[in-house]
Amino acid sequence: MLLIYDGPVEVPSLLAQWYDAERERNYGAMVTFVGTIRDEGGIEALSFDIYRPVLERWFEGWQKKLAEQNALLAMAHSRGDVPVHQSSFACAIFSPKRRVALEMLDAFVEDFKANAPIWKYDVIDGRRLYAADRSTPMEGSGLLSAKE
Amino acid sequence: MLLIYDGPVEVPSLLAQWYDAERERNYGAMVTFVGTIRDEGGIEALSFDIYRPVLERWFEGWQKKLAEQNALLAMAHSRGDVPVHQSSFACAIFSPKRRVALEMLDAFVEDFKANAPIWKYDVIDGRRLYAADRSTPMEGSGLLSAKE
Amino acid sequence: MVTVEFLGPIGKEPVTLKADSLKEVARQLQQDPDIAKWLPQCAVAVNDTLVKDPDTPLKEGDRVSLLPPVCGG
Amino acid sequence: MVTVEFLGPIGKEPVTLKADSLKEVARQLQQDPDIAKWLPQCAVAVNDTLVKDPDTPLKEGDRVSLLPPVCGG
Repeated sequence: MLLIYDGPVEVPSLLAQWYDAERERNYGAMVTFVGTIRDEGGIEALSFDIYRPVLERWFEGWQKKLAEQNALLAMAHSRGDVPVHQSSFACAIFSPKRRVALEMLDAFVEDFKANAPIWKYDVIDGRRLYAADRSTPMEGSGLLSAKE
Repeated sequence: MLLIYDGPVEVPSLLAQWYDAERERNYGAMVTFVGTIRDEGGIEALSFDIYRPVLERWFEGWQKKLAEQNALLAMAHSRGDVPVHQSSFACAIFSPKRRVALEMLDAFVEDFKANAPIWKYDVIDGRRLYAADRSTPMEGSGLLSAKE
Repeated sequence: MVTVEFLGPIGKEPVTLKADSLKEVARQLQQDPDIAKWLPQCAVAVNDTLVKDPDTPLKEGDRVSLLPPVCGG
Repeated sequence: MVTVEFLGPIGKEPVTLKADSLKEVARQLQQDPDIAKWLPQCAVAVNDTLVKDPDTPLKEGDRVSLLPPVCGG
């Protein structure tokens, strides 16, 4: 399940919903990661652009990878502005095995950071500034920069 | 924070409580692990004994270890019976850095399994049977078995 | 003709080009300095599938997307 | 005198022993086959602090706890 929120992710209700939906399905282990906007660099908020078609393909690839290990993935992310001390990202992995859950959470979050098509902006004095210094070129970048 | 529940851990309200308590404290990353009783081996429930004084010292050691990395730890565990498809264990780690959060969650949960003074019993036909085959001797076991 | 769109912070309107391969798209985009500076750091999708091969052929109506450096979460 | 308590599944009432070290506790517990079988797998706490040294001295009133194999979660 991939959810896009306009604005902050409502973490408590979302985690409750994910937990309740899977509680009877014999998974044994649930792990979650939640990202909350830190008050730093004088920002009021962070803001996000998402390119949904590529995000969905990337997400489906992870769902498939996890399904091969009998594990289940859910994720939510914000689009637009998320004020300081509110959350922009949450994910959960359910697995019958705790090692799978812990290892896949780490791998999923790191790949999310490196390859999910989401762009971050600092919001300072109402202006939206691309967070270039914290951004990572996606796998395979530079394809169009080679000269003949 | 270490919470002991008599019976199942109330996961949605607990995660909400932990999230809300720390949301404004600039942690950035929250990770959680939840353990839910799997329906297997014909059990009705699992049941737990806890030796609280040693559990508290073990937990304080982890709190200190995490505090050195500016991270925060919360944990809850059940005592007594927890029916199938209810949860017996939850923990959360808050950190300004996602790598610390992810690595410490893994390390904490593994050490919890190996060294937290908690004993598990299968409940089958109302009888409580020690889960010897799934249990691990704590670090330093065997101290009293050496002959002079 | 193919359409090229510029995602996220690149902040350019889509353009339409005559090109039968990504290499030809690359050659044309490299002419525009505002776009050229992004190219070393951009991933590329054709019709929303990421591609790795600059020799990927294009056909009439294909949509090429440029994805600059990301930072979700 | 020291008190020895048996935690979790060992299922024995506490006993009181005359002993001035863990080694002496070990020697006495090894006499009881029902307890002896648990000893290779038990960790030991003195007054709720885990100890690793069988030469740990004991004083009047100390409490020794035997912790058999664990499985939380």
